[in-house]
Amino acid sequence: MNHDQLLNPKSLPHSPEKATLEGKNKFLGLWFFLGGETVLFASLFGTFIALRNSTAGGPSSEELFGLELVFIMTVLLLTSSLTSVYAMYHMRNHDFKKMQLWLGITGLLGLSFLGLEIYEFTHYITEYGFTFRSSAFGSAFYTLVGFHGGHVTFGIAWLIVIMIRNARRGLNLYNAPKFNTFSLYWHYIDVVWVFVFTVVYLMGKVG
Amino acid sequence: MKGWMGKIKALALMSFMAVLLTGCGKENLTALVPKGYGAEESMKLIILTTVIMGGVFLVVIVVLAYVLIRFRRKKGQENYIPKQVEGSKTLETIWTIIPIILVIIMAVPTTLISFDLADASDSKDHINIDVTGNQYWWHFNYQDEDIQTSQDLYIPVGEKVYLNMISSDVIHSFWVPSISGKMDVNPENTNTMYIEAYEEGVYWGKCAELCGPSHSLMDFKVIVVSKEEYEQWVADMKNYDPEKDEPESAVAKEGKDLFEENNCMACHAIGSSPVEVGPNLTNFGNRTKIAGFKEPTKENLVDWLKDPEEIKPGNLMTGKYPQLNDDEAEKIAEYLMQLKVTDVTPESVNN
Amino acid sequence: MSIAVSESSVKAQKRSIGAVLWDYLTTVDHLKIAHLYIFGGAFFFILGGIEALIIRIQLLVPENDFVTAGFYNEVITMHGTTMIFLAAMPILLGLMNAIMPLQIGARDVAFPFLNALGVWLFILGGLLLNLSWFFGGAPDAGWTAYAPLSTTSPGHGVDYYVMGLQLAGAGTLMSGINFLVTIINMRAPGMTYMRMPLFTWTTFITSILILFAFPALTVGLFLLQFDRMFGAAFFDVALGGNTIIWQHLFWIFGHPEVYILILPVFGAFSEIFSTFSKKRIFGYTSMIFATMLIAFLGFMVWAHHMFTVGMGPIANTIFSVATMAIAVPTGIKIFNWLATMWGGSVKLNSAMMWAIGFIPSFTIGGMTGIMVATVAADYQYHDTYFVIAHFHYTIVGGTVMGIFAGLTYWWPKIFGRVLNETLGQITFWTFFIGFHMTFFIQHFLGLMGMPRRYWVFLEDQGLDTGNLISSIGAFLMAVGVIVFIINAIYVWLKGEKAANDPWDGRTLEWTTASPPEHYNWKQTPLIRGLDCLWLEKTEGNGKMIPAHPLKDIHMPNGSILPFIMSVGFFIAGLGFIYQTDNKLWYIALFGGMAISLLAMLVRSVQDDLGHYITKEELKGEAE
Amino acid sequence: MTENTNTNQLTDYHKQKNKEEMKRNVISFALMIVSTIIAFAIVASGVMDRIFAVFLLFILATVQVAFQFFYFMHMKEKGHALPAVMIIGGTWAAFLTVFGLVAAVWW
Repeated sequence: MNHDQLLNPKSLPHSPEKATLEGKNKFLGLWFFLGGETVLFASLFGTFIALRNSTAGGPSSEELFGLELVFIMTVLLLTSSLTSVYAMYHMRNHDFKKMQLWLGITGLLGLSFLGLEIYEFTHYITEYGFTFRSSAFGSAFYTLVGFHGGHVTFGIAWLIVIMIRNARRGLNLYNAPKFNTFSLYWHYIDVVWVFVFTVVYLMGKVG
Repeated sequence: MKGWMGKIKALALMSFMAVLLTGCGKENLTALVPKGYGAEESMKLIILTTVIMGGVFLVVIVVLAYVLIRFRRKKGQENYIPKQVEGSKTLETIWTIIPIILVIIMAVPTTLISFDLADASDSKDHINIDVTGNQYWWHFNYQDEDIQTSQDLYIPVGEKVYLNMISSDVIHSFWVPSISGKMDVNPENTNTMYIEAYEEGVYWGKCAELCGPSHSLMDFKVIVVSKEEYEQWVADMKNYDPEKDEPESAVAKEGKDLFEENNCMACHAIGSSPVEVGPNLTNFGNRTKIAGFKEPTKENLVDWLKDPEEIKPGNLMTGKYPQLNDDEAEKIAEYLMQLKVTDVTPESVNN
Repeated sequence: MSIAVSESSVKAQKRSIGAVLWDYLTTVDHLKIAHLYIFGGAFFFILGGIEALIIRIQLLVPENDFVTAGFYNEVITMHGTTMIFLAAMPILLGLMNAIMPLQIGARDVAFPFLNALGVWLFILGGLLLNLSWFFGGAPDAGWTAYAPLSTTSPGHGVDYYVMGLQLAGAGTLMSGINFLVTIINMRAPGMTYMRMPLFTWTTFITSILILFAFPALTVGLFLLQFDRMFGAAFFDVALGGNTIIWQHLFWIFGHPEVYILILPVFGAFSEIFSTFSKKRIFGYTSMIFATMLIAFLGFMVWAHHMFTVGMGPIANTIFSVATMAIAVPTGIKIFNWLATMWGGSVKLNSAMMWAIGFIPSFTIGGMTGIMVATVAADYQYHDTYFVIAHFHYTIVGGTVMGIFAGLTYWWPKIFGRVLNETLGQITFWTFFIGFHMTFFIQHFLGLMGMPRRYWVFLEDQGLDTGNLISSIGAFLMAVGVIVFIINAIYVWLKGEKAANDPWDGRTLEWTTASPPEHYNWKQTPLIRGLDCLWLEKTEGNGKMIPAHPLKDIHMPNGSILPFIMSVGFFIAGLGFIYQTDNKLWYIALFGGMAISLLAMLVRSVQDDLGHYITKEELKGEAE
Repeated sequence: MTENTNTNQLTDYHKQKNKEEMKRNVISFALMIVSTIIAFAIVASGVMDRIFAVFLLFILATVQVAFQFFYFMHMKEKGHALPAVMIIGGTWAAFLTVFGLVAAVWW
């Protein structure tokens, strides 16, 4: 198969994201990366759990966290996971325009999640004087949640790049794996968030 | 278990003798000549594992030597093609099962001894001493007696002594090889261990966790005395009143004045004082070493006072007081060297 | 064939230095990347060796003042860090990169671009770490960098440690994923998992270890970085921090790390024993099973480095017994190797000598490993020269000897020359004797009361003779290494071209040219069994059967972007280190990041479809 | 290197399958939202005993994550054996890590 077939296939196979060796490699490589990320986040979660009561006289999680905001953030991120599933659904049906549309929605949901998270952080800093340097708990909280936020930020940047780049090219065998890896990554961010809201916020409230 | 333990003990004794003859380090420092409970328990395991592992090693070496002699490619055999053996279930099972058995043999006493050494249930009935690790010296606070010492830890022979250890800065590790294994001295939690010495004597202790430039100079002593001597030492230390103690010689008196003028008291206490910034100097004249490792001579003390950085790099005393000239240092040294509170001294222990 | 090879090498020799340099800067070829790993690793190995000699000179006599206390701590820290992260691991990654694709019949690795990025991150990370020598002092908190000594260490030494390892570690993680995907997706037709050579198997399992171990180090380094550079309080006890977290994170990474170092050489030794005994490996399946078991157990024993921390007897004994269990699969391996030689036709050349020397050396290392795993006995061993002796017996007696063995064995495949046998034997004997002289006596020094990381030992403590012997041994080892370097240069200048299969090999890599063309094979071979080349030699005509007719070969394009990205991160690293002194350094921080991100953007926007080597070109080069 | 190993064209059969799949995904999304609501409700109401609440929260989180992996990320489908092995391996390493760090503050 030559380049022309990759970029301008006369007809796409039904799973364009895994039709080429590159596609398969990317698919597997990303899954393995996520396996490694699991340990990365576990280390952060472990550190957080070990230090969650080390407030050194500063504000504790029970005083700080409000559930409403976190709930809205959770719903936003969960929904964005569903919309990226829709995007992949349309990719498998070779409907590029609809895929782009749903990816766009995913990005917007991600952005609003990020906006709320930034609001949350500034709120803690201005209202409670609770910063990264306040206590070991503060360091652990901002590091864990911030690492997740960083992953969201990177995901959004990635999404924007592949959307703009491929806007005029349409779907082909060269870029289908890229969309697919993005969507897997995005789901994984959601998985991490499930544990963030459980361990940090809900358990923080329960005590 | 008793049966083979007895054999092990006999073996241990034999290997002891062998090691002693060939020289196994300095007595009262080396872990190979245990003189305390912890060290002895560790030694049992050391001998057990060495014997088992030595056996395994012997098997490997014998097989390897046989293979090399018997199956070495000789001239004229260049084209010989050996039989391509895939493996052997029986053999592979054998060398899976035997190691498992060996591991179990070692795991059982390991578990028993480590639980035994960590058992602190009777700490209330024994002497408790707070140990604080500092860069680069040790502080000992006798909980019930209101006595503090630095660098020299006096304990009675044949008695369990509990050490509650915490660090004031970085992680250190408390190790008196001849008496007991080591335990880390962490800044955030108190670690407890007990030591028990079998023989009177002055034992060498070391810091075993990298703690900065002078890590290798953070030595201390455990001075094991008879019970009567210990009681006398405690009494002498308790009854000492620094207010009433005036140096006899004129030089020492001047030294005392200089000691006060230079504000040494800001860090160093003479007499009981639970607050520690620098080492407690109450019984300084009887210290086994200066700065933990220098012979206790006046010259060494003068050198130390004039430039501690030269002797113990990175120590916290450097720069905390005005530069002393020879004369001043001599006088302070004279004063400090005569601070002898008790007749129970490291020298008296050895007699 | 041979004519074609020499022609192309004549062409290669005629190229200017600039062209060669550009070629290596932009290469994505697995063999050239292997060259970079090996040369980079060798450079740092020499550096680490010099540091080792400084240590041994300082400890030649009691109360020596060859170096100052502060400098000594920098030297021991850098010796450990350099040897583990910048010498042993990169050389192993180099061997894997060179050999693993050849053993499975792949033309390259799955992600050639990432492969190049990995090697440049390692090289620039290593350089960043060593820059500290010239700018205010190297890290001095030990290679384990225990907090709070590391968080309170003055100057920028530990900052360099953090940033340097962060870069090199990221590169290693990429290689791990890369090798995994390569082995899974790119095996030649017929190369089933149970036909893969053991070196490929150990590469596979090592990569899994890398994948799961390195993230813990990444997080640990981030925490250290945040504490040191941005005022976080993870290890600040006054603000509720806990220093034991660092120890856990470090050893959750650190213990698998020692298996990352040893498993690949287990694979290499398996190949060597098999080839030079002219026998297939004894118990192939149990070797794989044992490797997996070692890797699995390796994750559950990290706390045996922390027996004296005060975790309590329950945790201590669990970790103690789990550690002892590792002796079982390791024992299986040792005896399988012995059984492989048993009944074989054992040829004692220098590659095989390393393998044979490895068996007693590593067995001692394993024995002492069991001894230090015995928790109450470890209260005596811990942090003494006994432990130093133990892990040098495993890392030098295992990994370094394995590296020498693997390099000697695969040198013809990687560099196209066979190493000189006489010089090889001299290297082996000087190194082997020097090694045992240096480290055997240290077991006793440790028990006689010499803790590790001691700048001086005092007079009259019974430690003089042992230390003297140890220091003399270190110099013998240095002689061995120098002879090896002379050997490498000598054969490069004077040596003859190596044949495709100089050792009468058994596995696929010996069917290609030495060194192979960048596409490795004109036609992908068809694999018919374990030890596929041996199979064709004994049951076929000695050549691999092609899996398909001659057709165009698709190869990836070279790119300068990996290098630019790494440079960007390097600059950002400097920015991180110095922004605590002067806010202007934020320019470097953000500038460097911008360079890297821009390079990433370019990479993701451009269509990089690779190029084709046409049938006609291949025919032109053929026969 | 690049080879089209999958010549299957998109057919109505595949379209139908995709549609069914999507339906299942929507259902699993609904279940995820429900379990999220339950989790928040448990905490907001504060009626439950602490230990029990934490236990339940973890069950709910695990269920949600399972939905993400198996449905959204297609881990239930064929050809996902290796990803599954890696994620399980990662989870095991992750469990050990968290366990170690949590134990660090318990002694």
